Order: sequence, then structure tokens, then C-alpha cells
Amino acid sequence: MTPLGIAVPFVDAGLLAQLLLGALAILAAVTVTARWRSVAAGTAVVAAGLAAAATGIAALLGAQGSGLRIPIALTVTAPLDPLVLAPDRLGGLFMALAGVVVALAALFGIGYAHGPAASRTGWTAFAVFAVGMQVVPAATDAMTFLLAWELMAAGSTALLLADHASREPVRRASVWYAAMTHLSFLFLLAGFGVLAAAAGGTSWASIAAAGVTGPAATTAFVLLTAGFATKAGLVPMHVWLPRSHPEAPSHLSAAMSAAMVKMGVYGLLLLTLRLLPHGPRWWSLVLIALGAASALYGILQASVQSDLKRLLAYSTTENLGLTTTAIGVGLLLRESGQIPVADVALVAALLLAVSHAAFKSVLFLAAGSVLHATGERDLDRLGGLAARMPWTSGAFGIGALGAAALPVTSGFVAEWVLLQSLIHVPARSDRLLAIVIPITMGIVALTVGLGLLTFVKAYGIGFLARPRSTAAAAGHESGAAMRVALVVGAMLVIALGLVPGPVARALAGAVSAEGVATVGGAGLSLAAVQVVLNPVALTVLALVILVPLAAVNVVLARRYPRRDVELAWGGGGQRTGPRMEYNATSYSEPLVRVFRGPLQASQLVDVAYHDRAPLLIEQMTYTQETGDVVEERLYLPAARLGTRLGDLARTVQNGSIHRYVGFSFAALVLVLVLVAL
Amino acid sequence: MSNGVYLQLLATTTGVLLLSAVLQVWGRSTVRAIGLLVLQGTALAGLVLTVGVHAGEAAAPLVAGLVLVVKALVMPWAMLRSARVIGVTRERSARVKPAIELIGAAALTLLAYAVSGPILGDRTDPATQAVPVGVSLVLLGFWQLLVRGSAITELIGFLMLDNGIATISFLTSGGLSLVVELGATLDVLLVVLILGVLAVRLHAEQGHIDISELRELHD
Amino acid sequence: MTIGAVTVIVIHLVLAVLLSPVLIGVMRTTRARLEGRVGGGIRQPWRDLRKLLAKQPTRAPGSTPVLTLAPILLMASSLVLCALIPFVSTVALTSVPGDLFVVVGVLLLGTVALALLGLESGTAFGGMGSSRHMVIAALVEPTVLLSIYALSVPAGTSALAAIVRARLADPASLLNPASLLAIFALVVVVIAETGRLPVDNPSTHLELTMIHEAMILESGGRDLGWLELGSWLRLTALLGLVANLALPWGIAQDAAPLGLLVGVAAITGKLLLLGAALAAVEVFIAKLRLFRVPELLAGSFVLAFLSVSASYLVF
Amino acid sequence: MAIVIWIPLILPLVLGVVSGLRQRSAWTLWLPVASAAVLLGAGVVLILDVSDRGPITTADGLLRVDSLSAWMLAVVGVVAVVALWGGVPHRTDRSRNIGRFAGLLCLFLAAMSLAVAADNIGLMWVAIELTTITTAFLVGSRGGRGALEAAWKYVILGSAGVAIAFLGIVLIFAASRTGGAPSLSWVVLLAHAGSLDPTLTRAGAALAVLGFATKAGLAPMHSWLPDAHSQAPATVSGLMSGVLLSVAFYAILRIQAVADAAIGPALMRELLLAAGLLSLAVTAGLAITQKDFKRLLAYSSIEHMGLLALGAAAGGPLAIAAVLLHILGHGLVKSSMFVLSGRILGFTGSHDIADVRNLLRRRPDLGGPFLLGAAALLGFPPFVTFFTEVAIIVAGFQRGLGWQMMVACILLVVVFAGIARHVLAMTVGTDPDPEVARTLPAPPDKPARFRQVPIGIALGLCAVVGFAAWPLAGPLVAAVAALGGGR
Repeated sequence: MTPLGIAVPFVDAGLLAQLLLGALAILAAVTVTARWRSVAAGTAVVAAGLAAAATGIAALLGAQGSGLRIPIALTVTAPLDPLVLAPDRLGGLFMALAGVVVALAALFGIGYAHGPAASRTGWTAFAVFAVGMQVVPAATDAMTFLLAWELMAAGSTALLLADHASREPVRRASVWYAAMTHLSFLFLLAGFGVLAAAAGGTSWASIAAAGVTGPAATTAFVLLTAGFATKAGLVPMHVWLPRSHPEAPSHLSAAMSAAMVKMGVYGLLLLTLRLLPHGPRWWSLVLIALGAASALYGILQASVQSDLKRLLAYSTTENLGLTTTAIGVGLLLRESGQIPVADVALVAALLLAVSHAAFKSVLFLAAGSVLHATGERDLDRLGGLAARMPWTSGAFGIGALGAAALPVTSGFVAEWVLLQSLIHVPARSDRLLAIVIPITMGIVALTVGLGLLTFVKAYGIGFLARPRSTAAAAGHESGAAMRVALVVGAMLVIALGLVPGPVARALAGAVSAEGVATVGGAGLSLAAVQVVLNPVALTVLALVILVPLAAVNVVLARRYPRRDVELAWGGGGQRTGPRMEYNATSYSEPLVRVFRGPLQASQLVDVAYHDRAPLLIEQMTYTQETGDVVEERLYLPAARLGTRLGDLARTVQNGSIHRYVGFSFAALVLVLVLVAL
Repeated sequence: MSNGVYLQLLATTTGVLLLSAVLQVWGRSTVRAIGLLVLQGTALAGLVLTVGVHAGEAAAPLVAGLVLVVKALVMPWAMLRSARVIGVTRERSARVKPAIELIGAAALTLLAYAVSGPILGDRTDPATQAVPVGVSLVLLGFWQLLVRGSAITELIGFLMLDNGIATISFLTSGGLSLVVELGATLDVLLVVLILGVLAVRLHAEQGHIDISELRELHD
Repeated sequence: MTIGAVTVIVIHLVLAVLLSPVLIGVMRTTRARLEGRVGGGIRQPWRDLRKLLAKQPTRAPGSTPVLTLAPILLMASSLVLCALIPFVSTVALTSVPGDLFVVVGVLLLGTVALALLGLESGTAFGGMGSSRHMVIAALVEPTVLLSIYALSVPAGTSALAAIVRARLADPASLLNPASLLAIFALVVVVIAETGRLPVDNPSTHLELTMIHEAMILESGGRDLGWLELGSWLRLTALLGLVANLALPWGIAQDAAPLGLLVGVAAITGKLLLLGAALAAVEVFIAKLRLFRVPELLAGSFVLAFLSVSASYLVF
Repeated sequence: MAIVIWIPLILPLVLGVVSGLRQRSAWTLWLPVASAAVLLGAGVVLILDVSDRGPITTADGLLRVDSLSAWMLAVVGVVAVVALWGGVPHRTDRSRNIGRFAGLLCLFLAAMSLAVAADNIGLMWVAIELTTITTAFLVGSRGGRGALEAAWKYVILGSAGVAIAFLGIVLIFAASRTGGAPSLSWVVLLAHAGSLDPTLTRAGAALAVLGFATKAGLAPMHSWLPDAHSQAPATVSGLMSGVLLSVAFYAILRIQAVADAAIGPALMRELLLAAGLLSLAVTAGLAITQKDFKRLLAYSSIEHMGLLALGAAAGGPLAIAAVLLHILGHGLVKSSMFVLSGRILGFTGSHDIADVRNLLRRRPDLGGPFLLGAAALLGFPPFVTFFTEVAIIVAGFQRGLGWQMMVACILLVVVFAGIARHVLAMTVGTDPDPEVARTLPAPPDKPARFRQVPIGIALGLCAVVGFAAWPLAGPLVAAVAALGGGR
């Protein structure tokens, strides 16, 4: 009997419902006329997402299905185990996460999708992507996993392509995306291949039962980590992220950034907790290093971006980096035998993943709403939207609070648990821990600090002050479906932050962590940590202070009302034009000075003097560019090398029949010698 | 047929085969090359007859006659016709220095002897001992494809290759089953005809048949 | 216990609101005297505050609620800080235990409110101040968290009250290297967060060098009053925190009236002394160039890092 | 049931002769399609029959259809239907001697049926070489210097390569003579595998595989392939890629089965691994900077043949089943891709990738299927190629080919990047010059629906076949068993 008392087939029914609803969505996308297509297909996808959420939550709470078997033509023989869908607790969590995000994104998409994204292809691709993604965590064997994984990849690539089919940046983004996705897929394929070879089967159960060790385990770990890290957008495999997220339609960006990259996290957890649970110590150090580098690099890049969606994309790298760091710390501690603190770190990883899903979907959807209203995603051309788009700006604000990890949002809770796990590492007895943990702490702290700056900038420049372009000045609030999605998402951010206790307890089950308890209905208490976190109580305290303060303010406002003036700003003098405002580029300029190296920053001041009066300046142009050092130092040389090799390879096929005969002849001689030896 | 005569005939026919092959590589005249092809076909027919009669196969003269007709008459005739139509009697120029061609040919013959031994194992019957000649023919035929630039010479190289395979076939096993042999012979004949037609069209298209200039299709 | 904790919180709030203008007054007066000026007197901040709160603020078309909310939020954040930090007694609510990470979170809320206000004005100075303010806040963050880390290792918890109690119980630990390094790093943090010299000059009105002042340049009347009071409260809270961490003597361990009285006296004394000392030091140093501030913060980060390592490896 | 074997051999011949006689009649164009349908029908009937009653033998043992042959016959049939139906030219652009063209296609199909139905390596060789002859004219049928050059290279390289295979067959026959049962029949050779002369078998099998690798388009014997595929009419390219290469690979599989039984799997494995990896490497190197989309498709065929070779090298039931399924999937997709490329060529008038831009918007009827087909070629689900690719790699790892599979994975990434880049440039890239886009001829006003049907069928089949446990699993298992269980 399951804890919920749900009958066993619920999970199976839920899985089946997702697949059927997905099919229904595709059917709707193909058959319904353009006018009602978004509504019909979008509703079906929302339903599929909700089904996934329900199924996932049931599985997270312990419900088990008997397994949904996929029939394939390839005769199922060793080492290929049957293809079965049956989420475990961890899988349930990620399925629920994906489902909620998909439901939000699709709901938003009903109002948002236009042009190619609302075409037959667009909605079909979105449905394939959504269902594929929801099913990934339900896979119980490598083939099913890869199948769902590739459906997710194919759907998202197709949708990415569908939007603005004739814009050059989209094509370039989609080539990057497709190539990196396939790289990830082949890493995974090779990794699972190694595991299947060592274990004699492809199902998780048989791999776990085989207890693979030695070089096979190491190879598999390296390959699979590389594959999952690519999907999770970790440095140095993050390059597809800041290219594809901005170009994708916003509901897809939201789903990709909030849910799809999480499948990389799920994979890492699956790998390190279930498939190869007894890895050596350096595995966890690899994860910590990957995570810390991604966190710091991601947020550093995010803080200097002026493209809103690109900023959010880099911030995804940061958050996934933090999550990976938490996983690494958890594994390091498990390996050191510090189980209670390790459990806290793992719960922190899950909380980070869940909270990121919540706030990042809100942020991307709000960015989509801005894009929808103004056609701009360049912060340098936005501004003043808080007055014009109150719902959007409110939702973005809450999302930004979450992303900046401020109380009382989900982001704060997640980072609180991560920090608590770090400071409670019993490092006195272990020199390695005594070095690694403080460094990790420092990096996490710097990340948090820069995150604050990033989101103050994003919100302050994008939504406050005065519009910096006519498009921004013409901004208007979005339609009902989009608003509902935004509000629900923002409420999730707050709700997860207000009641961390029950959330964390449910998550703890997914990684079988002990010592996570609820206090006072909402608060969170961790056995390994001697402090409780009760955001509700904190909120009450703050309200107790705030209410009298507000009352005093109201009284004062009655007595001394505000004066409406035409020229309040600009030192009380002349109204400054929008071009005089601080913009996103100038906002991050001090930071660029500090981190010139890793940002590949170049600044150029171009001064044009007056013709006849050389001391007078006619015009000044300031250009600041930042680049991605990983892309410039790693990928572009690799691409150039590839092209050069390609040119070299062309001499193989230079058209000379004598050369071709020579190949055949050489092969003949070689084979003759070979068989004669 | 006594063993001595058998050995003598075997040695003569295979010797003529090898000789004609080396002469092919040496010479540059197309007409003479076709003549050598006739010689080669005749020697091959002789070999077939010798091996067949020695093995006591009744169909041996028939098969030998077929070989003679196809390899020594029809194919050379077809080629000669193509060559006449095109009007080429000599290759335009050497792609590779003649010395290198010959040194290569010698090396390949040695290679043929070197690899044949291990492949054939410890068998000692005289026919098997002559197999390296067939392998040399194959390799030299390929060599011809590799170093010659004229369409007709390439064709001759291909036929030499085919003669080599036939030699090996008769020396090791007295030939395959009749259906297969017939089919294979027909195929080769058709290939030669097609190549002849193509060579004529090549000449019509570009005024010469130097195939090393066929380099329009490339990457 | 709960009633005691509530009493302590109320005392904290009242004390902070009453004490912070006095603290500012003492600091300004000290500075004025050392510079050979007369100064406005210790009660001048009070008078300023009363004047500001009774003035009408202005509003321009197109302004957002941030204009009204940010000052209140800064105030609320500073007041919650004062409620959470153990000034007088180590008694705390069990459900809101004054966890250092929560304290930092609340502090940062105030920081963000100020930064958004700076951007809201839409002027170049506001944005500039906001930008510099946030860069410093971001770079300070590692030092803050690592100092907390260092301080919480011996106590085994990040709850402030427990840390202070542990330090009180083991006075020897106050002078060990880990503790000294951490306190020093924390002092740098407080200076940076509250905008004191050498990071920012609180009394400057030269636009190009200012940080804090630039953000509130456009505010007036009641808004400015709240902003000033909020900033003073922040300074009070953070100085009080450093004071009680460095010199925990005199703080009450329970909510008994006598202990509380002693605690009030002790913290008042410590704060005023510390404030005077800070002001005295400020007289002798100049403001750093903005782009050398990161170096200062990097130094403090190294100190904090060493203190953590020291707490593990040395002792 | 022996008569069913004769139908796919005789009927296409008859139809070929008919179309050769009625050169001017337009309906002759449909005769090859009918021949292909006959092949398909015969294949399906034979699959069912063989699964009930075991292999069927006729013509004195020269022809024998077991489950593998029946599978191949059906695959050849369905792929040929797609390629030929899709390639039927529209009424307005038919040349005069369509009858000869159709006749040659019918002959080609007859030869293919003979190759898979023959229980004799020699006869199979004859059949495969016959295809060289028929296709030589087809490749060169467009005329012009390029077609002539391609045909010349194709015939010379193809014949010389296949001659090597004949040498190998001769040696295998010699090996069987030593063993006391001189025969070229699969059944006999497999039954007496233990008594074959090992050194001769070794040399024979190696040379035979090398020779057939030429026709299968495996590197380093692949050189003819890009030229021939790019110059041949689209239908012929599709047939060569989807049918001819596969049948040649079928020959390799048969020889591998015999060799594995006689001398153990080491030699064949090494050869196939080398060929497979080399093929992937060639594609990887030449796809990146490719400029011609038909050549790109040709290289993609080399890549897929390389994958098949890797699968055969791995061996084992999983890999062999995957190989057989992959032959079907690849054939379906590649033939439709070539048909589409022919239409693209008709639309833009150029082979150059650079001249084809933004197809998805300009000609969605071409761009959409082209993109889908490319996804299938690159191994995206739900297309069957996904399952087979994964199964081949996993089986490879399981059979101890660890590092080779890693190398294969790396090469596959490069291949993917190269092909994806070009296909995306063709389907979604911006128009090179807006003026050019405007002056291009408007989409030809042709009834497109009917011509889309075969492509839809092919891509649809490819998408669902992967999930068709019933009815495909049974025939697949039987076909693998016919190869000796894929040791």
C-alpha cells in the first residue's frame, strides 16, 4: 500500500495519459485551424503537463507503477533489457518538475505563440518536446532513457528552428544547439554502452545490481558526466545555452531553461546515487569543480549581458552549477561517511533544482511577455515597464527575488540549505575537506553576490526608470493566459519559499535522506543543522514591524501628501533624455573592469574632433564588448581545426581515378599481406 | 597425358601468361597490347585444357574452347574496334616513369610469390605451385589500372586482372561450376563492351581518352 | 520563553530607534571636533529627521511604486535586522532564531531596495550609485559568508545568539587567530555595507565619488527621512553585531529585568565607543579610488578565508 | 511455393523487355514500380511462408530462399517502390527514350532479386556484377561530361573491386574442395565449415569481403560512390543507395557467417571494424566542407554503411538484428532523400548547397520532408534509425569493442555537425540575396500531392517501424538465425 493510498496503477495510468494527451496535442496541432490551434494544442499540452505533475508527485510520494512497456521491433535480447517506463521517487520528482513547467509554459504559449511558433510544426514540436522531457525520468533502462532524451532534443530543435525560419542567428543557434545536443547524446550512448557491457544489461536495475567498478566504472562516469553536464549547460559545455535560449520562442526558452537542463541534473543524480553509487573520491571533486566553475563563470557572464534572455540563459548555467556543486558536496560527504550532512547537501541540490525551475520559468515567461509587448529583449532599449506592465513586472520582480536568493523566496531556502550543509561539514578531521569546502563556500558566496547584482540590474534597468526606446514606451500588458501563467509561477516561487518544510521532506524521500523534519507546519528543521528555518515566522515578524511602520507612513502621507511635479528628477533641473540614463552596459561597467580577463572585455572610445576647432569634440562613441572565453579559446579553434581537417580530407576525393584505384589497390595489397602473415 | 608432359605444358602456359603480363606493363603501343592480350587468352585456354585433361574432365575442351573464343578473340576484337574508332594506337604520355612502372611490376610479382605460399599452405601439387603466376597477373592488372592514363590501357589492365583470376581459379580448383563461369564470363564481356562504348563517348566528348584529366567531379 | 523573547525584541527595536540618531550624532560630533569644527551637536540627526518626516515628498509622472516602497522596505529591513541581532540579550524566538544567513538575507533586501531606488530615478547619478553599490555588495558577499562560516565553526551553528553565548562561555577563543581574522574581515564588511570611509564618504556631495548619496540624491521629504533613518539603523545593527561578537561581555543570557538593564547599558556604551573610534579613524584616512575598492575587499576575503582554514587546520 | 521465388526473377525481366519494346509509351514508366511492388509482395509472401515451413529451395539448389533472403527481398522491394514511384518524372519533363530507362530499371531489380535468392556465392557475384552493368547506363543516362566521368569511374572501380570478390570466391571454392565438398552454396559451406581449408578460407573470405565492400560503398573502396550518386538521376541514386549497397552488404554478411564458422570471428571483425571506422572518418572529413547536396547524401550513405559494418563486426543477435533493421530504415530514408534532392535540383537547377536556401519557406513541400529525412538519417527518434544506431553501439561495447565504439561516437558527432549544418543551411538559412529569391522561377505548378505519397509512406514507415514489435520481431529473429544466430 502506498502512503497516499493511491491504487498501484495510478502511475501507469498517469504515464499513459501523458502519452495520449501528447498525441492529442499533436493531432490538435495538425488538424485544428490556425485560429484555434494554439488554444486546442496548448490546452492539450497543459493537460499533459498536469498529468505529469500528478504522476510525478504520486511517484515522489512512493506510489509505484507496474511499468509501461514500449514494444520495439528490435528483438529484445541481451544486453538490451525491455523498454519500460516506471518512475521511481527521484524520477517522480523530476517528472513533476517537468510537468509543472510544461503546463506553465504551454499555458503561456497559448497567448504568446504567434507566427511559426503557432504553426502546425511549432505546436507539434512543442508537444513532442514536452512529452519526451516528462518521460525521461520515467525510463528504467538506457534505451528508453535515450529515446525520450532524443525526442526531447528533436522537439526542441524543431521548435527552435520553426521560429523565425529565415533569421540567420536562429540558424546558427540551432546548429550549435543541435551539435551540442548530439554531443551530449553520444557521450551518453557511449557511457551507457560501457555500463551495459560491464553489467550485461541496460536496465538501471541490472546495472546497479552488477556493481560495476574499475576502469569500466571510471570510463562510464567520465562519459556520462560529460553528457549530462552538456545538457545541464555546465562550463565548458555551456556554449549552446546562451545562443539557443535567446532565439527560442519564450515559452520554449522557459521550458528548456527551467526543466530540460534539469534532466542533466537528474542524470547526474541517477548516475551517482543509483547506477554507480560507490565511486571514488575524485568523482565528487570533479562534480564540485564543474559546478563551482559553472556557477562563477555563468553568473559573471550573466552580470555583464544586456540581452535579457541571454542574461537569463547564463544565469541558468550558474544555477545548474550550484546544483552540481551541491551534488558533489553530498557525494564527497557520503564517501567520507558523513551521512547526515551529506543528506542535507543532496536535499539542497534538489531544492536548488526545484526552486530554479520555479523562478526561471517565471523569469523567462516574463521576458517573453516583454518581448511580446515591445519586441525588444535588449535591456539597453527597455525601461519604465513597471508602470506599463504591472503584472509582468510584478512577476519578474518576484522571480528576480528568487534568482537573487533573497528571503522569503524559494531561491533563498535552497541556498540556505546549501550554505548550512557547507558550514556543517565536519572538516576538522579531514584536510581535503578543510580545503575544498571553504573554497566552495567562497565561490558560492561570490556567485550569490553577483547574482544579486545581476537581477537588480535586470529588474531595475528593464522595468524601472524611463523607457529607453519608443518600443518600450509603447509597452502594454499581456493577455489573460500569459498573465495567469505568470501569476501562478510567481505564486509558486513564493509558496516554495514560505513552506520549505513539507517541500524538503518530500524531496528528501527522493534521495532517501534522513533527518529532514517540518517544524511549525511550514518551517524546515534539519537534524544535522542546529538551526531551524521558518520563513512564515520570519514573515510574521517582518509584518509586525512593517504594519506599524506603514501606518505611520500613511498618517504622515495624509498630513503631508506628495506633490506631483513635472520635473522631479535630474537634479531638479532639466529633464534628461532617455539616452542619459544609466543602462545595462554602464551598470556592469565596474564589474567588467574587475573581471576583465575571464570576460574577454574590450572597450573602445572613439572620439571625433571638430574639423575646425580641434579642441572641440564633435562626437564620442563608447563600445564595450564582452566575449565568452570558453567559446573563443576552445570551440572556435576546434571548429577551425575541423574545417582545416575537412580541407585536408578533400584531397582524398580529388577526382583522380588513379588515386581512387590506388586506394583499392592498397587495400588489396594490405589484405593480401594480412592474410599471408 | 603423362605427368612430365603435364608439368611441361603447365610451365609453358603459365610462363607465357607471366611473360605477356610483364610485356604489357613494358610496352606503350595499344595495338601491341591487344596482341599480347590475344596471346594471354590463348595461353589461358591452353592452361584450362591442360588442367582439365589432366583431371580427366570431359568438358575440358569445351571450356577451353569457350575461353579461347571469349578471351582471345571476342574481347580483343571488341577492344581493337574501339581503338580503331577512336584512332589511338599509342598512349599520349607516360603518367609514371617507365622505370618505376617496371620496378613496381617486379616488386608486385615478388609480392605475389611471397603471399601465395602462406595462403596455399603446404599443398604440393604442381598446379597449385603455379598459382603465384595468377596472383601476379591480378596484381599487375591492378598496377596497370593504377599507372596508365589511357582508357584503352586501363581496359587492358582490367582484362589482365580478370585473366589472373581465371588462372587462379583453374589452377586451384579446375574452375567453378559451369553456370557461374558462364555468368561471370558474360559479365566481363558486358563490362568490356560498356567500357568500350564509354571510351568512344569519352573521345567524342573531349577529343582524347586520357582519363587522368577526368577530374571534374571532386570535393 | 516566548514572552521573554518578544520583550527582548521590543527592547531591541526601541533601543535601536532611539540610539541610532545618537550614535550618528556622536560620530559626527567626534569627527567635527577632531577636524577642529564645532559640528551640529549630538541631537542634530534627531532634528534633521523630524524636519524631513514633516516635509512633502515629490512625485513625477511615470514613477512606479518603488518610489514609495523602497524607503519603507529599507526601514523594515533595518528594523528586522535590529530585532534579530542580539544587542541586549541572547534570548531569541525559537522559530526565528537570528540565523546569520537569514540576517544577511534581510540585510541584502535593504541593499536591493536602495539600489532599485537609485535606478528608479532614471538619472545618471542614481544609476551610477546603484551600480557601484551593487558591485561592492557583490564583492563583499564572499567575505560576509566566510566570516560567518569561521565564526559558526566553533559554535557548531549559525544562530547568532548561540555564537555569542559560545564566545562568552569561552573568552579565550576571542583572541585566537581564527576569531581575530574573522572579526577584522567583518569590520571591513560593515564599513563597506554601511558606506563609510575608505569605501564611501558619507558626508561627500561630490557626485562623482559618491555611492550611497548618489542613490538617494533624488529623494526628499519623508522618503529621505526614512532612508536616512534606515541607513542609521543598519549602521547601528551591524556595529552592534561586531561589538557583541568581539566583546560579548555584558550581554544578558536571559530575559530577567536586571540582566536586560545591564545589557542595555553595555550595548549603549559599546556602540557609542565603537562609533567614536570609527569616526576618529575616519578622520585620518582618505577615500579609496573606486576601482581600488575591490582590492580592499579581496584582502578582506583572504582574511576571512584564512580564518576558516585556521579554524579547521590550526585549532 | 517455389514458384514464388521465380516470380520476382522472371516478371521484372518480362516487364523490362516490354518497356524496352514500347520505348515511346509513357506507361512504361510505371513498369519498374510494378516490378518493385512484385518484389515486395513476393518478399512478404516468402517471409510468411518461410516462417511456416522453413527455407524453400528450387532450380537444383541454385536458388534458395530462407528467412534472411526473404527479408532482404522485401526490403529491396519496399525501398525500390519508394525510389521508383517517387522518381516517376512529371509528364512535362519526360525525355524520349523513357522505355529504355525503365527497362534497365526492371533488369536491375531482377538482378537484385537474383542476388538475394541465389544459394551460391558465384551466382550472387554474377547478379551483383550485372547490376554494375545495368546501372552504368543509368548513371550515364543524363549525358554530359560529368555523367560520363562518373560512369567511367563507377564501372572501372566497381568492376575491379568486384573482381577482387571473385578472386575471393575462387579461393573459397578451392578451400571447400580441400575439405572434400566442393561447393559455393551457403548451406553446404556452413554445414561443412569445420572441414574448409583454413588458410584458403581466410584469404578467400577476406578478399571476398574486400571486393563486396566496393559495391557496399565501404571505405577505402568507396571512391566511386559520391561521383556516381551525384551524377545519376535521383531515382537511380536512391536505388543504388537504398538497394544496391544493402544487397552488397548482404553478401558480406553471408560470407562473414561462413568465415566465422570456419576460422573464427577475429579476421572478419578486424576487417569490418577497419572498414566501418574508415567509412565514418571519410564521411566526417568530407561532410564538413561539402558543397554539393547530392554528394552530401552520398557520404551519408557511406557513413551508414560504416555503421552497418561496425554492427556486423560486433556480431551477436542484437547487433545483427539491428543491422538488418537499419538496412530497411536507411534504405527507406535515403531513397526518399535522393528523390527529394532530385526535385530540389529541378527547383533550383543547381547541385550547390550554397544555391539552396530557406527551402522550408520557399518550398515547404520539399523542405519539410527533407528536414525530416535528415533527422532520420542523423538518428533522431521516433525513426527506426535511432534504435538501430543505439543498438549497434551498445552491442559493440558489449562485444568488447570499447575503444572502437568510442572512436565511432566521436566521428558520429563530427558527421552530425557536418550534415546538420548543411541541411539547416539549405532548409532554413536566409536567402543569399533577396533579389535572387524574387527572380527565381515560381514553384512549378504540378500536382504535387500524388508525388508526395511515396515519400510520406517512406518517412512514416521509418517512424513507426521502430515500434513495430509485432509483426517485425519474428522475421528479424528468423533472419538472424539464418545467419547462424549472429554468433
